[in-house]
Formats: sequence, structure tokens, C-alpha cells
Amino acid sequence: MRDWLIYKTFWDLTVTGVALGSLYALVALGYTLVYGVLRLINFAHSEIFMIGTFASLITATNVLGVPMLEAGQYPYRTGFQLVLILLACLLGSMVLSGAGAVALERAAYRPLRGSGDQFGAVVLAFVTAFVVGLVFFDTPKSNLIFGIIGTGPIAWMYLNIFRRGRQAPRLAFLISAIGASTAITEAVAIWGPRDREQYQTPRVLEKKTLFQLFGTDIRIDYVIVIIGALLMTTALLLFVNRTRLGRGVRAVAQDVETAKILGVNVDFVILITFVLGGVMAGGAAMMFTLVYDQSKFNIGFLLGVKSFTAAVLGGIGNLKGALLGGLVLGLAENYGSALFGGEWKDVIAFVLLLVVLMFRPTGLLGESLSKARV
Amino acid sequence: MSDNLLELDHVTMKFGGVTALDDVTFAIRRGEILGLIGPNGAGKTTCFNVVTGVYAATSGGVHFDGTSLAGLKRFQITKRGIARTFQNIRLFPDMTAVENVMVGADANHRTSVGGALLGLPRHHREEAEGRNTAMELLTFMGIADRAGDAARNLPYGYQRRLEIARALATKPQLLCLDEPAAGFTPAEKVELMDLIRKIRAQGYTVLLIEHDMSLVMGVTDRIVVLDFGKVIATGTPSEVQDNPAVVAAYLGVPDDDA
Amino acid sequence: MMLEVQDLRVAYGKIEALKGISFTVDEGEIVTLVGANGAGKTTTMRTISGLRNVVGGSVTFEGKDITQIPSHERVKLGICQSPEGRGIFPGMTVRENLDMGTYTRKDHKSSAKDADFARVLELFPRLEERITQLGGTLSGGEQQMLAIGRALMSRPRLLLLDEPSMGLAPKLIAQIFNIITEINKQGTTVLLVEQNASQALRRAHRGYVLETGHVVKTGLGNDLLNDPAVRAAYLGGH
Amino acid sequence: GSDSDSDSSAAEDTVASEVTEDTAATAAGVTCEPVSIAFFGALSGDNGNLGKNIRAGADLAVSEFNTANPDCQVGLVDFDSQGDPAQAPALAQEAIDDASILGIVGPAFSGESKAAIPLFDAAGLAIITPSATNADLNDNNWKVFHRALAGDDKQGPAIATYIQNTLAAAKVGVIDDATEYGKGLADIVRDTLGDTVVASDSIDPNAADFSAVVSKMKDAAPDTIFYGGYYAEAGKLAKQLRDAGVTATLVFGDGVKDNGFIEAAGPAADGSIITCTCADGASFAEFAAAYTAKFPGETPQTYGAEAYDAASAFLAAIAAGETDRAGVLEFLGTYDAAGVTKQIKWDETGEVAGNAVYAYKVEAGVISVIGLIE
Amino acid sequence: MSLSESLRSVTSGSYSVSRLGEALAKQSRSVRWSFGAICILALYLLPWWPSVPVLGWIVETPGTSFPSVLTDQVVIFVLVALGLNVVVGLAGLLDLGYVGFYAVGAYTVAILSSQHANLPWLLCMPIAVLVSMIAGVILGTPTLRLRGDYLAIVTLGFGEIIRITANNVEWLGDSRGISNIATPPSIGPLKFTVLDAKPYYFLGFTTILIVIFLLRRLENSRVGRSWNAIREDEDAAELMGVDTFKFKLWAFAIGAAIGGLAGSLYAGKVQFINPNNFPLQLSILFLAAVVLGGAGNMWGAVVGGALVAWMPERFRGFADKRVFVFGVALVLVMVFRPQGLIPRKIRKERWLESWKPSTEADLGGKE
Ligand SMILES: Nc1ncnc2c1ncn2[C@@H]1O[C@H](COP(=O)(O)OP(=O)(O)OP(=O)(O)O)[C@@H](O)[C@H]1O
Ligand SMILES: Nc1ncnc2c1ncn2[C@@H]1O[C@H](COP(=O)(O)OP(=O)(O)OP(=O)(O)O)[C@@H](O)[C@H]1O
Ligand SMILES: [Mg+2]
Ligand SMILES: [Mg+2]
Repeated sequence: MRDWLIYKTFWDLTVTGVALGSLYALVALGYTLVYGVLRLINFAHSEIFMIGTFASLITATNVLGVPMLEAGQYPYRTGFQLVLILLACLLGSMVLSGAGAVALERAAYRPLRGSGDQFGAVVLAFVTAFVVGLVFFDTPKSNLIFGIIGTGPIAWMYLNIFRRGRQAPRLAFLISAIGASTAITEAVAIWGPRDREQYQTPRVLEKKTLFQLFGTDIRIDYVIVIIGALLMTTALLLFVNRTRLGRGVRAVAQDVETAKILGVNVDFVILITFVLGGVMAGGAAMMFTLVYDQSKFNIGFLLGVKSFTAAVLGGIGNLKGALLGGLVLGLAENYGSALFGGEWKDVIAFVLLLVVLMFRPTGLLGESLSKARV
Repeated sequence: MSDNLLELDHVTMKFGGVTALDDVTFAIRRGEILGLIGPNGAGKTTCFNVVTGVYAATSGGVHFDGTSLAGLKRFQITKRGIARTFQNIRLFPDMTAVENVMVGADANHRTSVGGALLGLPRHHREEAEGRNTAMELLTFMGIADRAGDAARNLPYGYQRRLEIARALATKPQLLCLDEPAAGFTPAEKVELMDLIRKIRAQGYTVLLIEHDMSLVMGVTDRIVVLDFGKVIATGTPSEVQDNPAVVAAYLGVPDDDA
Repeated sequence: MMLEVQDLRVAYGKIEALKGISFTVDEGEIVTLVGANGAGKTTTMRTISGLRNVVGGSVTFEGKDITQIPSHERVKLGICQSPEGRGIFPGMTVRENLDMGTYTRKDHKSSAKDADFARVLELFPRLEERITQLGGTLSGGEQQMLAIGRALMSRPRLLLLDEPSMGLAPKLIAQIFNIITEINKQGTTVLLVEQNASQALRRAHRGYVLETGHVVKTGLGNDLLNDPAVRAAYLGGH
Repeated sequence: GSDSDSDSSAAEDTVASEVTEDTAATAAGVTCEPVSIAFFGALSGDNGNLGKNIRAGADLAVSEFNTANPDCQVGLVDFDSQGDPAQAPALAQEAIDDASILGIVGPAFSGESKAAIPLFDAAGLAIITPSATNADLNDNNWKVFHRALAGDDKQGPAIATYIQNTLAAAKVGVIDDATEYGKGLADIVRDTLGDTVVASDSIDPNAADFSAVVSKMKDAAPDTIFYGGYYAEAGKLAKQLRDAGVTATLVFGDGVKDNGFIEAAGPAADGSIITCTCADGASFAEFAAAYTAKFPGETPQTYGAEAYDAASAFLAAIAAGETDRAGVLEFLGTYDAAGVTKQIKWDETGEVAGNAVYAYKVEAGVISVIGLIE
Repeated sequence: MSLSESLRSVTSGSYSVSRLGEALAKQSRSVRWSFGAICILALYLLPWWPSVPVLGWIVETPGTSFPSVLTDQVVIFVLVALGLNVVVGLAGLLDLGYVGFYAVGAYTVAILSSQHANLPWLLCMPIAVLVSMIAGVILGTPTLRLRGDYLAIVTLGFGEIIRITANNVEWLGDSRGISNIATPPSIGPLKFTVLDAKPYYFLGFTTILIVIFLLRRLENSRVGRSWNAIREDEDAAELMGVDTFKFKLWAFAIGAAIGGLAGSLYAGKVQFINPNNFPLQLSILFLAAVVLGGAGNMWGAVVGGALVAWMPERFRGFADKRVFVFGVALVLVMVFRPQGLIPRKIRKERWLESWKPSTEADLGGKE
């Protein structure tokens, strides 16, 4: 009976799998970029994505004033207005996610590279003061004020302690990433207006069927997601392979010191990497809200784990690999859950990963950086 | 048992389009110091890599002490009695010098988890033996004064010597040195020459890659010259030095600084 | 004066590797630093390039204090290094590695770059044979050629060479020193660190002898070459 | 419908009379040692909101009691387990060590219940859980165990009956969230309905995308779909089913009876059936009013009323002069009073007597009762 | 010393601790032993600390029972951190699915003592350790060929697979979990009852001592050296005769065994487990504990494990905000002490100081 189901629903599963996979791919790009440059599993990337979904929500509701429901129905928009809203949301997500990624890099990673600067010191100092304030104050507002007052002296102190030129071990980056991820998620959960509850984003795009393929409806939101993933991957590939800064990114990925003595501004390149990763995550976030119209403080976690899996599946550090890995994972999950039941979805994903790595230890397309020989 | 400790038998090593070793055949006799020289990219390091199991030869075989090394894992080859140093130093940077050497000495030890957990006499015996070997080797190499320092903090020259000590600690029959004098001052090279002779005197067979002619000419018994992966000459130092093909491919104008 | 290093002190943790060294390099000169293992030569080079922070002292380039500016700014000023250990990008091809040498070059007309490219390949024909091979799979000597070639590609005003002859075959070593003299004649100032001190001093205008973080002797290249103490210590002279 | 009406009006009478009794008692001067009852459940963490709703219900009962009895001030102590069974034993131990605590409102979830109740049982400290519905909680021979609502073994068959008889479904799809609650309920429905279940699957509640399950349902084209799980996922699922063009009637258990479902599903919620062992009778309105008075701007949420009933039972014991745990436990055995949700009387296994299950329907964004399931 | 310098020095060395260590190292063997003995005794009395008049508030866990926190959280985390430290800190293998082994240990005890049999805990425990160890070997054999972060993500997957399987397989109790797990048998006056956590603490703490004792032996042996060498440079290690695969597998197996041991202790204490006890986040928390304390340093792992387990309970007052604070703290610690609170030291061998070079350097070469 199950085989029969697979047969009849095969194309359905394929289409939704590709759409889901495209989302994975978009998020995976950010992981892969950062991993490629810093060899860091940027655990907080999922939170950058989460910030993007909220940016989309805020842009649509608070900035553009789209209501959640109009007379009990979705606030569908059409034509020019629709395009405008979508673009505004995309922009909002990309900007906020990009900015989030920058702040993250400067505060949580850069000091670990031994080149901590004022910006990072200020962010860290503010957070520290804010946390200290939690001991004394109850309301977010007084806490905030205390945090701001405390920032100055603490930042000065931090700047003095930042170790110049000392590179921390890789594990330290990983834990810092985990810490940042935890702090961001929790901050949204604690101080967000709906706490830990799910948020809805207004649905402006009616999920119309554009056409049919093999008897399956091809919905407009899926088409947008798939095209978006392709476009973004291509743009990123062009950037990394064709531009000077792209060369810098690759150089930093392989040998930081040599990159420096050849004139690469390493901190800037890393920053750009984070910005790009953030912008991709922002794009993914906006498209995510387009398909699922929802968000939550921890929405990034599982998606992040899956996307990182996708990046590894494709060959981490390899941009095309991220795309391929995302698609393969999305499809495998869909086919797999139809075959074995949805509760086994993640098991299927991880077993697939294991099997692929067994035969191709550096992923489907391999790492783009090969190891030096003995 | 034949007189040859190591035999390379028509070894070819290809990397995609690059043929790094092309039908290489030569042998090392027991107790000799054999020099392996040749222009950059001639295939010398690749030769080491094939012998020590880093690469599996595309074709041909390597025989050590009369048996083939084909299919052996790297560590098994080391345990058979081949130890090496690296052209780009590969120490364990966060371990002390003496620990680095003890890792080498452990190649001869058998204590594993069980023995260590139970504190078997063999464990204690081997530990003590490892320490003694390590310290003696460090003393021998002249770097015992920094035995307790992390390898990463040692000066370059010490690191090179430490690599040799670590390789010796595995009690090899064949010691393969890949450019051990790179980065040494002439005075240090002279010291190193003495060291290599002393090592041989202890009964080791040495395979030496080196670009410094005074050193190579000074210590080796025989020399094999590679060019573009092929053996272009074999012979005593003086024979090789006068071989026109070697001069053309490798030596160039004779060094006027002798 | 092009480069002036004054009372430079650099430490690794608690260990001071440079205990206050001073020297100068004039425009158009070849200056060499010689010294035993661990004397601090590499540390000096790395500090000039901005890879190490100083504990004290200063580095001045063409009258500008560059002690605190980041590495990449120094490259823009015209300082480029071929580092000890070669620093090849393992995952880039030989061509891409060479291209990285032009990273900061402003002349966007590619003809000048192409000319330099051709020149480097001419100097090291071996690299041309290996042009599409990944840097990480090159042999030691090939990597050394690549590192030098890459530094040349950046057309530096001050070229820092840290043991350029290390790992090169004898034939090439002679060639390398000829190249150094030649590019110097073409106007590039060179600061050279070499174990092959006799060759280096012969080519250099001036030299400094380093010992455990101090400058212990300085003089014209030939004078040092003939100094018996220097000969004994660094040239293996008998 | 008429049956339920008479039921709830009867309930109203009893509550009213009980309250007046209480007041009368105060006038006579109910005095007591400083005693307290405790709330045990998640107040923070991912399940924090559910716990806060429950705690609020208990809090309301306690403060009403305290205002009515100035000479007998009862404290409410919080034990925030984050819904995590790993933390439960240490908290339970602390509650046990605090001699002033005479009863526990909680634990909120089945998992933490199983971890904590053995300790309470050993200490003879009575518990009334307002929310843990797992069917086999009652067969552990725990003397202290009580719950203020019916277990899933009562709700499940009723749901099946409703689907079979009232909805007259020929083809049913059943989905669960692979949690103890959701799967437990869904399994009962599956077992009861037998062959009419044409499609069955699980989802991962943390995932955003349910397309594999949706495809399956779309393909099997059932006329009714039952989902066992909580409201947030129910909302997402409803939406995705409708987006894919599935028109089957959606049926849910009591975990979905929350406004969060309406918010998450939007127009997709319309027409859904929700079952619950609770009835919002006329006295419920009174309770709701009191609730809003105490917590301005809020209305009682899931299990708030059950918690109120649970706390009221303990308060009644205190008012009856019980001063130790054994006394309170004994008192609960004989307790029989009308609560906000139902008549509260426990059998020897700690289950509330009576097993009325009510059906609710979502219409135009409002959940309203349609009657008792026969 | 300027202010900034002093600030730097405070953050760059756990000042007094390392001073104490140095001072102790100079003392004679007997002084060191008695100091150790006093410390151990004091730690056995830990459950009573909160009732010490003035100093009690330092450790007390408001709102939750301190002895229970010690047994359910601190002991478990310390054990787990010790085990994970072998894998991550010593052998340098990044394992993000360590919770899987912990779960295997707990489930083995649960299944054998409640779900499908009624074996006593004392028998189940060693079986659980063995089963976890086997799980480690089964996971390790195919995956240890992978390098670096590929291993990390595969192990992460393993942890999830274990949890999801437990959640969905009826035989394993599915999402309902398994209750009525057997407790350890009473030993003389030590009665393992539900309401007294202290005996469990004594048991757990003793276990920790034994594990530390055994791990120290391993660390100071050929095995520990091989692990270090593998972490530092795997290729070079193999070429120096280290059977890298074997030792990596041992690291995995030993780590898994300790994880399983922790799981079996946990199951025996709480008597109820379900899949929610073993979320992915717990693996991450374990890793954070190890790195926070100082990866590669056993004492670091102990401190890290204890802190990560105890801190949230100590600061229960922050309720909702403690996880946030924890996240911020992780970042701050990593920024200012990237090597962890007690960094790994380059081991200075004690014997080195007293080592006298033998008169004639002999290489022991082959003739
Ligand atoms: N993994 C590889 N992939 C591709 N080419 C390789 C690889 N390893 C070595 N080669 C090529 O094989 C040739 C021989 O390299 P090898 O390192 O053996 O040279 P060598 O004789 O040691 O030179 P040097 O004296 O410069 O160290 C080189 O041209 C090198 O580029
Ligand atoms: N990363 C490091 N950490 C600690 N100490 C270091 C480090 N690098 C170098 N040193 C120390 O600094 C001193 C100077 O080293 P440097 O590398 O500058 O010497 P060098 O003159 O270049 O020697 P060589 O000829 O061996 O290259 C040495 O004593 C060395 O041990
Ligand atoms: Mg070589
Ligand atoms: Mg140097």
C-alpha cells in the first residue's frame, strides 16, 4: 500500500521536496560560506535566519500596516502592491539579518581572533551590563537603561583585555557561537511581545496554482522559493569566483597569514562573508514566511541543523554543494517520510548523510578546499 | 636474506596527469647512507611517501627486508622499521619535546588501554624505557636542554632535530630524512653531518634527501639522482658529481663557495 | 631611508624573541639579516609585515610610522613578503596563487599584470608546467618558487624574502640570487634573510648579524663576509 | 445540547453554594497555621506559557481564598520544572522538604509526572494534575495521584464515536505529533475506527514543513482528518492542508482548544471540530470574569479552569481544618463538589468521576460548544 | 602594574588556583596526598554544605533540593564531561551526539530492569556500560575515517537517531518512556530510597573518583600520548607508528562507556526516563561544559561539568532568564578565556626535573 502511495504522490512529494530543499539550500549557503572561511560551524546562523523572519513580519505589519486578517480572510494583495510588499519584506529581512550577522561577527567571533575592536567591545559590554542589571531590576526598561549606562566603562575595560593577535582554538569559536545562538533565541523568547508563542505573518500572496506538472499543482510560492534559491546561489558563486573580494574570501579560507601579507584585509573579508551569509539567510527567511507564514523564537534551530546537514551532504565549503545538498535532503526527507512515516523524517536525513559520507567522505561534491599533502 | 634493506621495484606514481615517479628502481643496502637528490619536483618526497605508505604506488612494488610492503597501513610500515622526517616539519606542536619523542618510542610498545588501566608491570617498564630512550635521543641530538618545552616554541633548528629524534625513537632499521638541513647555517650543517654519521655508526641505514651538496657529498656512500621521476644516475658521490647529466639537470654551475 | 626599525621588541608570551633591534634599509639597497637558528630573523620579518604585535619600538616606512597599522595596509604601501614556510594557498591553482600576488595592485589594465605573469613563468618554467595544479600538491621547491613568484607579482617597493633558497636545488639557488640582484637593479629594495649567508652577503649592500634577539654586528656585505668572527659563526668557514 | 445545559446549570448552583459556604466559614473565622500549596510545572522554557496559564488558575483560587479568609493565608509556591523530567525529581524533593506544603497542583505534563510522582507518593504529598491526561498515569498504584480532568482513555473513544456517528465519515485520516499526548490519543482513535482509517502518519512538531503528510492526505482524500497534538502545530497543519486543497473536516483533541489555534490557522481553522472533557458551563463565565479581573486583559487559557478546580479542592481541605498531608490526602478521597469545569469527585485511582466529552466547533474564528458526545 | 595589565593577568590565568597548584607541586608527596584526601572528604560532605551557617548561600540552590541537584545534575554532568573530554579534548574528535551514549546507558538499564526484565541495577549497570561501549564502536567504525566537522555532524545525527528511535519504537517504551527502573541495592547503612538523594551522591561521587583515577592512568600512558598525537597531527601520528584508527576507536568507546555509565546512574536515580530526557540540546550543553572548563584538561572538564549543571539551579531566581544569561556567559568566557576556565597545560613531566643523563648516549640502535 505504501508503494502505491509513493507512486501516486511521487510528483507531489518531488515538488514540495524541491521547495523545502531550496530553503535548506539558502540557509546552507550561509553555513558553508562561514565554514569555508573560518572553519566554524556558525551555530548562530539559524538565529540570523530567525531574525530575518521577524524582520519580514515587522516590515509587513508594523511598517506597511498589513493586517493579519481582513474580515476573517487573508489580506491578499495583487499586482504592483503585492510586488512592493514582497520586495519590502525581502529588503527588510536581508538588511536586518545582514546587520545581525555583522553584530554577531564583531561581538562573538572577532575578539576570539585576537582583533577585537570597539564595536565588539561595546556590544559585549552592553550585554554584560544588561545581564548584571537583571540582578537588580525587574522591568526591561530600567534594565535597558542600566545596560546603556554600564556600557561605557565595561567597554573600556573589555577593550583593554581583548587579546591582541591571539587566535583562540576552534572549539572556542564553536562554543561562542552556541552561546550567541542561545542568547539571541532566549532574548526573543523573553522580551518578544508573544514570548515563546508562535507568531503569524500576514499572508499577502495567494497560494495560487500556476500550472500543473505530471498532475501536480505547482504553486506560486514554491516557484518563487525555487527560483530565489537558484538566483542567490548563482549570484554568490559569481561573487566568490569572479570578484577580487571573492578571491580574498577564498584566500582567507585557506591561509589567513599569507592572505594578510598579500594585502587582504582579513577582518573585512570575514565581515563581508558574514554579511553575505546574513543576507542569504534573510532572503531565505522572507521566503520561508511566504510559504509558511509563521515565525517563532526557535524556528531556526531545527532548520539550521538540517541546513547544516545539507551543507555537509553537498560538501561543506562548497557553494554548489550547498544547493545540491539542500535539494537532495529536501527530496529525501519527503520521499522518506512517505515511505516510512513522518516520525522518521530526521532519521532518514541523517542516515542518508551517513551513507553518503561513507562513500564520499567529503560530501557529494567534495570540499572546495583540498588539504595540503604530507 | 639479501644485502638490500629496501628495494624499489619499477615504482610508478601518477597523480592525474602528473607522473611523479616513473619506473623507479633502486635499492638501499644495509648500513649505508644513500643520498636521493634531484631537481625540485623530481619526485624525491614522493618516493618517501610511497615507501612509508602515504601513497599507494600506481604500479610497481616496494620490498623491505625481503617482504613486500604492499597493502600495509602507514603505522604498520613504521613498525616494520621505516621511520621518516618531513620536509615541512610535522611535530605535535602542543606536546613537549620529550613527549614527541616518546610517541615515536611507543611504536615499539604494546601497552594499550587494558595494560594502562590495570597498571601492569609491562606498562611501567615501557614507560620507563620510553623516557630513557627519549631523553637519550634528545641528548644525542643536542636538544635535551629544552626537553620540557612545547615543540611549537622551539626554534626551527631544534624542531628539525626533534623530528630526527622522534623518528629514531621508533628504532627503525631505515631512517628516511627529508631535507634535514633546510634552514641550517653552514656550521649547523657540519654538526648535522656528524650526527648522521654517528647515527649510521649505531647501525642504522639512512636514506637522505638533501639539496645541500656539501652535506650530501660529505656523508653519503652512494647517491641516486632523480629527474622528472626517473632515475638518471646512480653511483658514488664523486661519480655522480661528475656525471654531465646530473650537472645539467641539477647542479648547474658548480658552487663556488666551497 | 626607506625602512627604519628602531629598538624593536617582540615577545611570544613571556619569551622575548627580539630584545630591541634597530636597523635601516635605504631605497635601492639589498640588506641582509644573518644569524643562527632562533636568532629572531623570521620574527623581524613578520613584525615588519604586521603579523606580530610589538612590545616596544617602532617600524617606519618612508617616513611613516607603520608600527600599528594592519598588514594589508602595509602591502598597499608597497611591502610584500615571501614568508618562511612559503604560505601557499593549498586549494588554489598555481595561477590563482600567482594572481593573489596582484591583490592590492591598482593598475587594472591587465597588460601590466600579464607581463609580470609572463616574467615569473619565465623565471620559473617549472611553474608553467604546473600552472593548473593545486598549490597544496606542489613539491617543496616548487612551492618556494611559487612563493617568490607571487611576491614578485605584487611589484613591491620593499621585498621581504625569508630564506628564499630553502628547499631549492643548487642550480636554482644560484638563479634565485641572480634574480634578487636583478630585480634590485630594476628598483626594488630587498630585505633578505638567508642561511646561505655567504651568498647573501655577497649580493647584499649591507648586512646585520642577529644573535638571540640583538643586532651584534653590522657592516657592508663584503666586510661582513670577510669578518673572521662572522665566517666562523655563520659561514662554516674553516 | 439540552443535557449539557442542565448539567452546567447544576454545576453553577453548587459552585455558588460552595462559595457562600466559604464566606460563611470565614465569618466564623477560618484560621490556620501558615500553610501553602504548590504549583509544579513549566513556568519557563519552551512550555512555559502552558504552565503560566495553569498557575494563573491556581493563583486565582488561592487569592480568592485569601481575601475571603484573612486569618488563613495560604501561600502558593512555584516549582518551575520547565516541563523537563530531568529537573523534576530535585524540585519534587524540595517541595517535599518544605513541610508547609500540603498539596501540589501539577505536575503539568505526563513525563515530569512520571518522574516526580514517585517521590510525592513516598512522601504522601497529594497531587492534583490539571493537565496530564496520559491514560496510564493512573495504573502506578500511586495513592497521592489525582487529576482534575479525564484521561485520554475517555476522550479517545468519544472522538472516534463522533467521527463515526455524527460526522458519518467513511474515510478517515489520522495524524499525530509523536508525543506521548498526541500519539496516545491518536492511537486510541486509530484502534477504535479500525478500517475506516485510510491514511495515517506522524509529524515532527518542531518542523515547519508537513508537506509529506499533506501529500499523503491529499492523495488518500479522507473526508475527516483527526490530528492528535497541541494547538500550535494543529494550526500550521490545518493551514498547510487547506493550502494544498484538502477539504476534509478537521478534528482535534483538547490540546487544540486554545485561541492559539485560531491565530495560527486563521481562516483554515473554520469548521474544525475540537473535543474536550471540559465544559464551559455558566459558572465558567463567572470564573472567566474573575480571571480577567485579576489578570487584566487576559482570558483563561487551556487548563486554567482545571487548575482553579484543583487548587479549590486543596483549599477546601485547608478550610476543613486539615493541617497535615495525610489529612489532606484523606480529605480528597471524600471530596465531592462542583468545580468550574465539572463535578469534582475522585475514584480510587484518582480519576474524576464522570466522563462527559464535549464537542466544540470553530466558526468565524470562535470556538463554541456544540454539545456532549454521546 | 597598570590597571589594564592587571585586568589582563586576572583573565589570563586562574590566578590563585594555578598558584595553589604550583605551591602544592613543590610539596612532598605526603603533603600532597593528605591535601587530596582532605579535599575528597570535604567533597563527600558536599550535600550538607547549604546548611553551613555563613557560607551555605554560596552553593545553595533556592527552590530545588540541593542534594538532588547534586545527584541528578552535577554528578551526571561531571561524569559526562569527563567522558566527552576523552573524545573531544584528548583525541580531538568533535562529537555533537554524545547524548546518544548517555541515552543508550540509561535505556539499557531501563529495559533490563523494568521494561522487559527485572534484573537488579547492579547487574544492569555493567551491561549498560558495555552496551554503550559497543554503540561507540558501532558508530565509530564507519565514521572515524571522517575528518573534523564531518564527524561532528554525523555524531549529531547519531544522537538524534537514538532519541527518535526511542520515541517511536514501542519496544523501547516510545514517547511514554519507561518508569519503575530499579535502584541500586542498599549497601549497609546506605539505603537507596526515593526520598533520600545523598546515598546516590556518595555512589556517584565515588564513581567519579574511580573514573578520574582510571582516566589519569590512561592519560599518562601510551594511550593518552597517542590521543594527544592524533589530536595534534593525525597524519604525522600514524607515520610515527600510532595505530590512529584503533586509538580513535578506543577514545570513542571509552567516552561512550563513561557516557553510558552516567546514563545508568541517572536511570537508577530517577527511575523514569523518556526520550525528552535526551534532546540534541543536551549534547551541545555537554560540549559547552567541556570547553568551558577547558578541553583536554580533566580538571577543567570536572569544573565545567559541575558549573554547567549547578549554575542554572543556583540562579533559579532568574527563572526565565537564566538560559539567556547562560548564553551570554558562554560568549564572554570564550572571548576572555578561549582555552576554558582551566586551560590544558603543556604537560611538564615531573620526572624530567630529576632526570640525569646517562653517561654514554646510546641510541639502542639495531645491529
Ligand atoms: N598529490 C599530488 N598531486 C599532484 N601532483 C603531485 C602530488 N604530489 C606530488 N605531485 C607532483 O609530483 C612531483 C614530485 O613531487 P615531490 O614532492 O616528490 O618532489 P621533490 O623531489 O620532493 O621536490 P623538492 O625537492 O622540491 O621537494 C611534483 O612536480 C609535484 O607537483
Ligand atoms: N610561535 C612561537 N611561539 C613561541 N616562541 C617562538 C615562536 N616562534 C618563534 N619563537 C621563538 O622566537 C625566537 C626567534 O625565532 P625566529 O623564528 O624569529 O628565529 P629565526 O632567526 O628566524 O630562526 P630560523 O633560522 O630557525 O628560522 C626563537 O627562540 C623561537 O624559539
Ligand atoms: Mg621534497
Ligand atoms: Mg626563520
